[in-house]
Amino acid sequence: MSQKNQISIKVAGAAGQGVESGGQGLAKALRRGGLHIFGVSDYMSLIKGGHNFFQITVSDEPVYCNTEKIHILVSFDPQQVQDTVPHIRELHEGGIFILDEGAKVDPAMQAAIEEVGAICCPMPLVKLATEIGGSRIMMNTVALGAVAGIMQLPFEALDSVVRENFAKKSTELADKNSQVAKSGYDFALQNLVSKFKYSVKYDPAMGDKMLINGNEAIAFGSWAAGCRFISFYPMTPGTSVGEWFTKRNSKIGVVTKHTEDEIASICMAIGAAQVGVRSMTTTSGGGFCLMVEALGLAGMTEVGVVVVNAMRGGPSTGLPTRTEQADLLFAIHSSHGEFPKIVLTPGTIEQCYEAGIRAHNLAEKYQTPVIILTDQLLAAEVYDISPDKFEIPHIDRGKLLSKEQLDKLESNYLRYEFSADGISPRALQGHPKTVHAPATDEHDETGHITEDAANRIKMMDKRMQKLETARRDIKPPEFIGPENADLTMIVWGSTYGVAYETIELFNRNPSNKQKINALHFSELWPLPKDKIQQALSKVKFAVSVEQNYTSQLATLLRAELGYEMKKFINRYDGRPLTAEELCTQVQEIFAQSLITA
Amino acid sequence: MSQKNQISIKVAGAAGQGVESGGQGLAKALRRGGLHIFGVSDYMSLIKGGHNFFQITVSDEPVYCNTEKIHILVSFDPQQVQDTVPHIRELHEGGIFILDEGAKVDPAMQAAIEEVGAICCPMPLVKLATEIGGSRIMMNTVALGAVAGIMQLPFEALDSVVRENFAKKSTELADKNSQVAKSGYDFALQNLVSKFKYSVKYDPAMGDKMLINGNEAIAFGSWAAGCRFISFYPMTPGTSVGEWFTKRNSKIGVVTKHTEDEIASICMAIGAAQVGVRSMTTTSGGGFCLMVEALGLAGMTEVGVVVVNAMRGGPSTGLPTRTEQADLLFAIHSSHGEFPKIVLTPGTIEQCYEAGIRAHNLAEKYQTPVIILTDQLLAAEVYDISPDKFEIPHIDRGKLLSKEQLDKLESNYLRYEFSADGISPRALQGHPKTVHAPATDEHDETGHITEDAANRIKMMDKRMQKLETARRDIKPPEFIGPENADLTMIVWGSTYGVAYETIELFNRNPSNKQKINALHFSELWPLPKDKIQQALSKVKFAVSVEQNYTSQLATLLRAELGYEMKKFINRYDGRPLTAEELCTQVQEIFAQSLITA
Amino acid sequence: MVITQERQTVTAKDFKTEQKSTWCPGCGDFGILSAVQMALVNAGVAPWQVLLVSGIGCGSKLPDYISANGYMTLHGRAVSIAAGAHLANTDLVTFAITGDGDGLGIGIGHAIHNMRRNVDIVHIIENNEVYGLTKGQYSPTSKRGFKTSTSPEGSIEFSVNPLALALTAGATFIGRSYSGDPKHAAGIIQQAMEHKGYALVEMLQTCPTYNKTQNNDWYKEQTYKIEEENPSYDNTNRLMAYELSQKDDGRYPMGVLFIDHSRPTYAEQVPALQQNKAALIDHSLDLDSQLFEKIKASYN
Amino acid sequence: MVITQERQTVTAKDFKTEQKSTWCPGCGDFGILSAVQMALVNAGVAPWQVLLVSGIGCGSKLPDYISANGYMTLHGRAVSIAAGAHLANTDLVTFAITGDGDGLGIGIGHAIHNMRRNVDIVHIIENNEVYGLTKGQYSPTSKRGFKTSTSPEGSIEFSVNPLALALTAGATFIGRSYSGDPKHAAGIIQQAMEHKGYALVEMLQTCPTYNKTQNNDWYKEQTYKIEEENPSYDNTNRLMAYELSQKDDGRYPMGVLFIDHSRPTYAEQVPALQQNKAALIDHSLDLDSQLFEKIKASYN
Ligand SMILES: Cc1ncc(C[n+]2csc(CCOP(=O)(O)OP(=O)(O)O)c2C)c(N)n1
Ligand SMILES: Cc1ncc(C[n+]2csc(CCOP(=O)(O)OP(=O)(O)O)c2C)c(N)n1
Ligand code: SF4
Ligand code: SF4
Ligand SMILES: [Mg+2]
Ligand SMILES: [Mg+2]
Repeated sequence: MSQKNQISIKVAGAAGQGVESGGQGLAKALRRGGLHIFGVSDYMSLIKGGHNFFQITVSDEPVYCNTEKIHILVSFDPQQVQDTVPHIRELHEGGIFILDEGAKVDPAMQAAIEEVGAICCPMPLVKLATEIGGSRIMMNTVALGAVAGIMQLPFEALDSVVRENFAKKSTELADKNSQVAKSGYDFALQNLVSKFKYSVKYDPAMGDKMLINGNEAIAFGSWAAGCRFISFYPMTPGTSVGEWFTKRNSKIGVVTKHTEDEIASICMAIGAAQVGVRSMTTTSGGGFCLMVEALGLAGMTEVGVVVVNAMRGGPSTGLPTRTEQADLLFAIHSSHGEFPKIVLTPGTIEQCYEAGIRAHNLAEKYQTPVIILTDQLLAAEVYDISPDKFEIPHIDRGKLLSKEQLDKLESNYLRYEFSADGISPRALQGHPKTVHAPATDEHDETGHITEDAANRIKMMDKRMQKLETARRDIKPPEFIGPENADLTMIVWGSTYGVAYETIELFNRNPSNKQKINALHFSELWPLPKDKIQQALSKVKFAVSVEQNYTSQLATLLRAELGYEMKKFINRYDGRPLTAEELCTQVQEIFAQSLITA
Repeated sequence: MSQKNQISIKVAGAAGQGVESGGQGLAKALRRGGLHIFGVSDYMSLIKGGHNFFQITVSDEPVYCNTEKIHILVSFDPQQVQDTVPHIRELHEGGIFILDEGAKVDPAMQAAIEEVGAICCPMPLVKLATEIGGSRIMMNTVALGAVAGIMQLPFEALDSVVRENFAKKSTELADKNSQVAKSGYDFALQNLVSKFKYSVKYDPAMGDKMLINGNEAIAFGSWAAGCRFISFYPMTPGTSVGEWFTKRNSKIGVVTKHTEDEIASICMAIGAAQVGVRSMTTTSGGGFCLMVEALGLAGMTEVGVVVVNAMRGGPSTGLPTRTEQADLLFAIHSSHGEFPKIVLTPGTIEQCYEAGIRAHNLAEKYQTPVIILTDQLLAAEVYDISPDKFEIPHIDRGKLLSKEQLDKLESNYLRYEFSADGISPRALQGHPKTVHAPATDEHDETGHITEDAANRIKMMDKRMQKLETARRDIKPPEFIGPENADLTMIVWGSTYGVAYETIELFNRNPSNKQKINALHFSELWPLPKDKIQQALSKVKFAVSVEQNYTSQLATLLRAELGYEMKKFINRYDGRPLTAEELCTQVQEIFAQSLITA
Repeated sequence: MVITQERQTVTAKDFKTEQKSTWCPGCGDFGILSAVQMALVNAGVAPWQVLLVSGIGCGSKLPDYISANGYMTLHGRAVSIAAGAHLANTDLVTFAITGDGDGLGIGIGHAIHNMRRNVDIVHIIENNEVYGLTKGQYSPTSKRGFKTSTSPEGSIEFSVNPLALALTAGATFIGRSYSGDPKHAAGIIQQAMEHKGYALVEMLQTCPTYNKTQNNDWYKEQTYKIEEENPSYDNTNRLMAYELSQKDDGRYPMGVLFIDHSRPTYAEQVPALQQNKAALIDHSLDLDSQLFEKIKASYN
Repeated sequence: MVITQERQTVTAKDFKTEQKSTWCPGCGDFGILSAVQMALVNAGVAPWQVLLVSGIGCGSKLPDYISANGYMTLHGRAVSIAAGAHLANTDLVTFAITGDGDGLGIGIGHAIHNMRRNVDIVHIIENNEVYGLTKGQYSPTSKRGFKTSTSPEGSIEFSVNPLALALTAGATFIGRSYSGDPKHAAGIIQQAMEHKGYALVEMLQTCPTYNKTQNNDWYKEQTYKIEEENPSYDNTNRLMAYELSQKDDGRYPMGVLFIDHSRPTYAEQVPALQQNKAALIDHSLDLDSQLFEKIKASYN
């Protein structure tokens, strides 16, 4: 089995120049042409200017993360092309660098180009845009056309996307952009294709696929699972979960509220959940901090609310638009005192969709807050998945009593009735037989405040018992790659993708005698200890791989299972780990022959 | 070495009846008479009514916690004496129950009295109060006089306290109360002493001692260490730290601010600390939740601020006036992202005073937030300590540059200069040569915002290096009791006292062949791992003893050192652990002969 | 509130509970409790049709002492929680019950923002001008110079003016009454309930324990009914209302200070609730599979 | 502010920095930045004598683009942090610089409470009526109907009225200017600096990226100088000020809307700062050993 055949394309420019939309469009087009694709944008915490890029990796096999080196580099920005020097360095020998003919290539760029043996292809981006499209901003479309040409993508694939994107605005604009795209496409066929020595096989029969990012998938899953209320306060990268709902607002019948702050967001969601509507909020670290007091409210009064914390570089404001996995232990231990919490850590788009569903089912089943931990990378990444991966969910409302059951109710309703599994039958306020008033003070079975010591112990036992009951419900970690391997990367959340590609890269390399795999956690709290022990028992040499400084999952497994990792790999500069760097580090570990095979 | 000779007195009544002040007064008087004493009140979360009590344990040896059984019970409350039934059950055989002659002893009480073989002593509390004092509320003073009489305390000791307490109001009131106290005293000498078979030896030469509670000690230490700014929002049991300052306000030259909420409290304190004033805030769990975002601000911009979190029963509002140790892991992992934090967990009054000092020194030395974790028990308990235990502190401001040094400054000042120990020389804003503007975004050495990856890594390393540097500065745990023992209780914070008394109770009991001790942590983060390992290496059989549900220190030691406890003892009903119950549990552990001696 | 449910014939008995109160003897909260009860009885709203969301404080224990749906939540957050509950179930007559520290100190932001949204709830502020449950610290409404454990030399802050603030923030009903006059209080509360939009009711409250001077006699002196002193007062006139709220003769006008019928409520304007006018809680959870497929297709 | 330090002769150059701005071309924040700079130069306050505390938002990056003491903190908390810094060092001329979401949304409570305390700082609200840094959601000052990613069908909230709110809360100086007129803006800011007490300055700000309609031409249309349109306006008259703030002809009066010299500042009244009038930072840390022993003795 030889290495994956893949081509990597980077579209670079300043914020506000359509790098993101352009990249997304190109991704969609190549996908429709019949390629597997992975794409994600890299942007700075500013609105215009600066230096952003969108990278796409395509292949005839599924792709789950970007490569370090690229084959095609496009600069949207005739002004700041020099910012592209670091990207030029990423070009493969024979890679192509597309820029406007008007952009001047300074010595530094020239040097970089020669150094890597790339091919510099200035072309009339602006000229074609203005002459054919009548507007210089269409140079993006010209460039995309050119890339499509170089990639020998059937033009229809690109055309369909371009037309769709601009049809919303006006058919005229759609036509113009289509023509402009064609002009770039034709230019490339005539002048560039011949120079480009790389290629991938298109599979025209690929059929429908979705390109949807992690946050959209979480929102989609939540809605499908019956979430009808979301209150949130904008915070990158959590905002897009909320915006998925607001965009569709009335169509999908969801009450969406942009509140005055995160405290109001979670409190409104808890209020809505308390009266029986599936509710959620979304935020990032700083906003999550402001929510932890209310998590205790939900825990104590046993209200199921869903909180999405999309992690970014911390601490404090940190690196607002970059990725990190540094909130795990905070999330698990968040809020004062002790109460059950459930923490989900999806790592793939499919898992994000499922996490949306699971979160709302678990929240109602265990009547306690559920936290979905995602991060900037997963929030923004897209890759092709088949639509049938998103199934119509089963909705489980747990021990919720129906109106009919309540009508038949004989005795007084006890909101916090003691029970073996710790879960009390739940009735909503608004029915004549269920009048009750829960308190955040310690309370008795009715919900009334009491300081009685014996009751306190029983209530604590009841609430904490839910954690034990839920433990059996939590998904165990899953192996990526071969079941048996000489080395196992222990990962959680968004690093699923890079772990997958690292395994491919390493195991397919014939010069590597050993095999590696990974153990990925997509649900993390409460830990299903037995099942984890089983999985870990298959691990020969455990290497913790985390996008943080302190190896938080490793700490958690040591704390809860006394499990020791052999090696630790960490990245905390806000940039996603790459398969190449992991491969190198894994090879080093083998080289140091730390592993007694 | 025989068991400790101690007498326990419980003063009971409704909130607002002076149970607290009465108990405190009695404690002071017995102390001045020449006894060692421990006292703490137990109260409900309400302002008037309900059922509160103050318990005192006296001895000719130091005492660090109350006993389960009592020798004298006083009821201040002719109405609700029946609430005292559970306390009657706590009386020793031959113990005395003092109540007003007008109070009717119902069958339940009678039964309880006979059951335990106590002596019921109705006396003219109200009558003497009204006849001699001219006011029924002085019945408290009569009762205190009676107890003093039974205890054969030299009257002067009581008289001095009574006069001091009322002198503030008026000398007339002081005289009246003095007379009233005497009347109760004499009544007891004539009618009660003879019936009371217990006694302790007074040491008239004992000299001056302080009766000061944990929160007062933290505040006192902080002020002594130069804290000049405290902003806080009232929350039991953290409030009294702030009120220590407000009460003395101008006298001690401290700016005190009762803010609109906890977010403002910590933010004001951080603002004050940023410009160079030693600052702190105080709160309890719910308020601490609201502070965690700002902890990240302090961590990221490297501002030393001191936060007192006085723990109470959680989660959420929980048991507002009761004790718990359930915020340890939350405090250590609080706020998103990763940055250095220091967590102190004093267990004695002396350690509280020192924690106040240490916190402010460490905060400035490491330029990072310091959390003092205390709890309701430690906040409210008093026992006699000699004044020279509170020494004039050494103030260490770390790498703070003086005006003189700044005047001489050659190069541009770098607020976040990289350094081996992670600590940058600190200059205050307000000097012509130190103009700078720190950001909570990731920043370079000057403080300016940057997303550069290389700088990010160096800055994270610098900040986290401070944790390693501080690790060497943190106090290792200390053994209570004999160095060598068959069983060691692993404790932290306020359980110092009960651990101490448990060891006394167990080791002094001739029928116990084994010896026990305890290992107490008064500073917990960052863990001084080597020193802890050393200490733990001396431990034969470790029993985790915590005032919480999930054994959080045990979890932490497993997470950080892979250390495993053999047994776990937890109490989470908001009531303090007792030496008697711990002794029993320890004996059971030995009985199950789990320990291969 | 827009009261959607059928009125019931209820009596005080229906709201009685065994739970024994922990309030101090003579506390004004007793008066407020009976006023709330009276208002519900008079409005014909049954225990199961109402939701009393409270914060934390002495007065916030009110829902524990009445047999009615309640939710005793967090200090400062009752308004947000009530707003969420209201949007999720517009059929429940929803109250936010807070203290002065609770509603005007830590919680002032939520109050202001929900006022300008005109969220259709009744917000009762039990204003004893002190922090009761934490044993007597000064509050945002305490008078300048008020001596407490956190202001031993007297408060140096200018106090919040709840009525002026509510007016400025955009509350569409602003009333004031007093714990010592439960009948009047009940009347104001009922009007607040019948009002469509955010209704703020400032309930002057005695705290015999920590605010001794402002006892019932004092309040009898200091309070007056607006309609009695200025019959010509027009409570639909914003500027007039502001002027009245600014009078600093130290006296408290009582009654309906301001009322505005012109603004729609928040719920009325929420797109999802316009599509389907039923309470959100009654919307089906079932998935519209066509829509589901359509959304999926949009990602192709 | 009570400006305690000696005025310096400074020029714009003293405030220049290399740091390159990340604001969009044409952003109103550039105008506000130069206005602040101008005001400092004109007031003779040097970079090391000032402290610019900001929150988080586009406009809150201002301290990064000027060579002066600053502190870029948290979203919504700049006012509290500035207040703490001010009380600890009253010699620094302290600003709180916030956006409209920052200062009037999440941070409104801190603003109100510090206004009524009359904390002696200058609070500049950069009001672009939108959330800029998070890519354009509606803000508390957005007009009803404003379409954004969180209000695709138009905002259904009534917006905050910053001036009326500040007036009601107790700010003792209330000014308004506009990013497109840096000279005027600098004048207002300087007056705010020279004012003793909480000075709120609402800076109308263009956001060409997310609030396109309210561009410079639009503002030139919609704004006017108070003194020009009503020369008889008395900005010491609270009711007059309120009335002006309530005019809803959609136009923005600019200038000093209100000023009150009667109230003492908070710092002036703090007991510890009355005892020792020096800035707290200059109080000695050394222990008064007599007092120390006295306190110990009180526990005997
Ligand atoms: C976040 C938080 N901070 C502080 C407290 C402590 N606390 C409980 S009640 C209260 C204030 C009580 O004053 P008020 O709101 O006026 O109500 P009252 O007791 O006077 O009725 C405070 C500060 C808390 N429960 N939660
Ligand atoms: C606690 C918290 N919540 C949310 C955010 C995300 N955030 C950054 S700036 C901003 C609002 C920006 O709007 P505004 O305050 O008006 O400033 P502008 O960008 O318009 O200048 C938000 C919500 C944050 N940084 N912190
Ligand atoms: S403290 Fe005041 S408000 Fe609280 S119960 Fe007692 S009297 Fe009522
Ligand atoms: S988004 Fe608006 S406010 Fe932010 S920098 Fe751009 S123009 Fe300025
Ligand atoms: Mg109050
Ligand atoms: Mg804005």
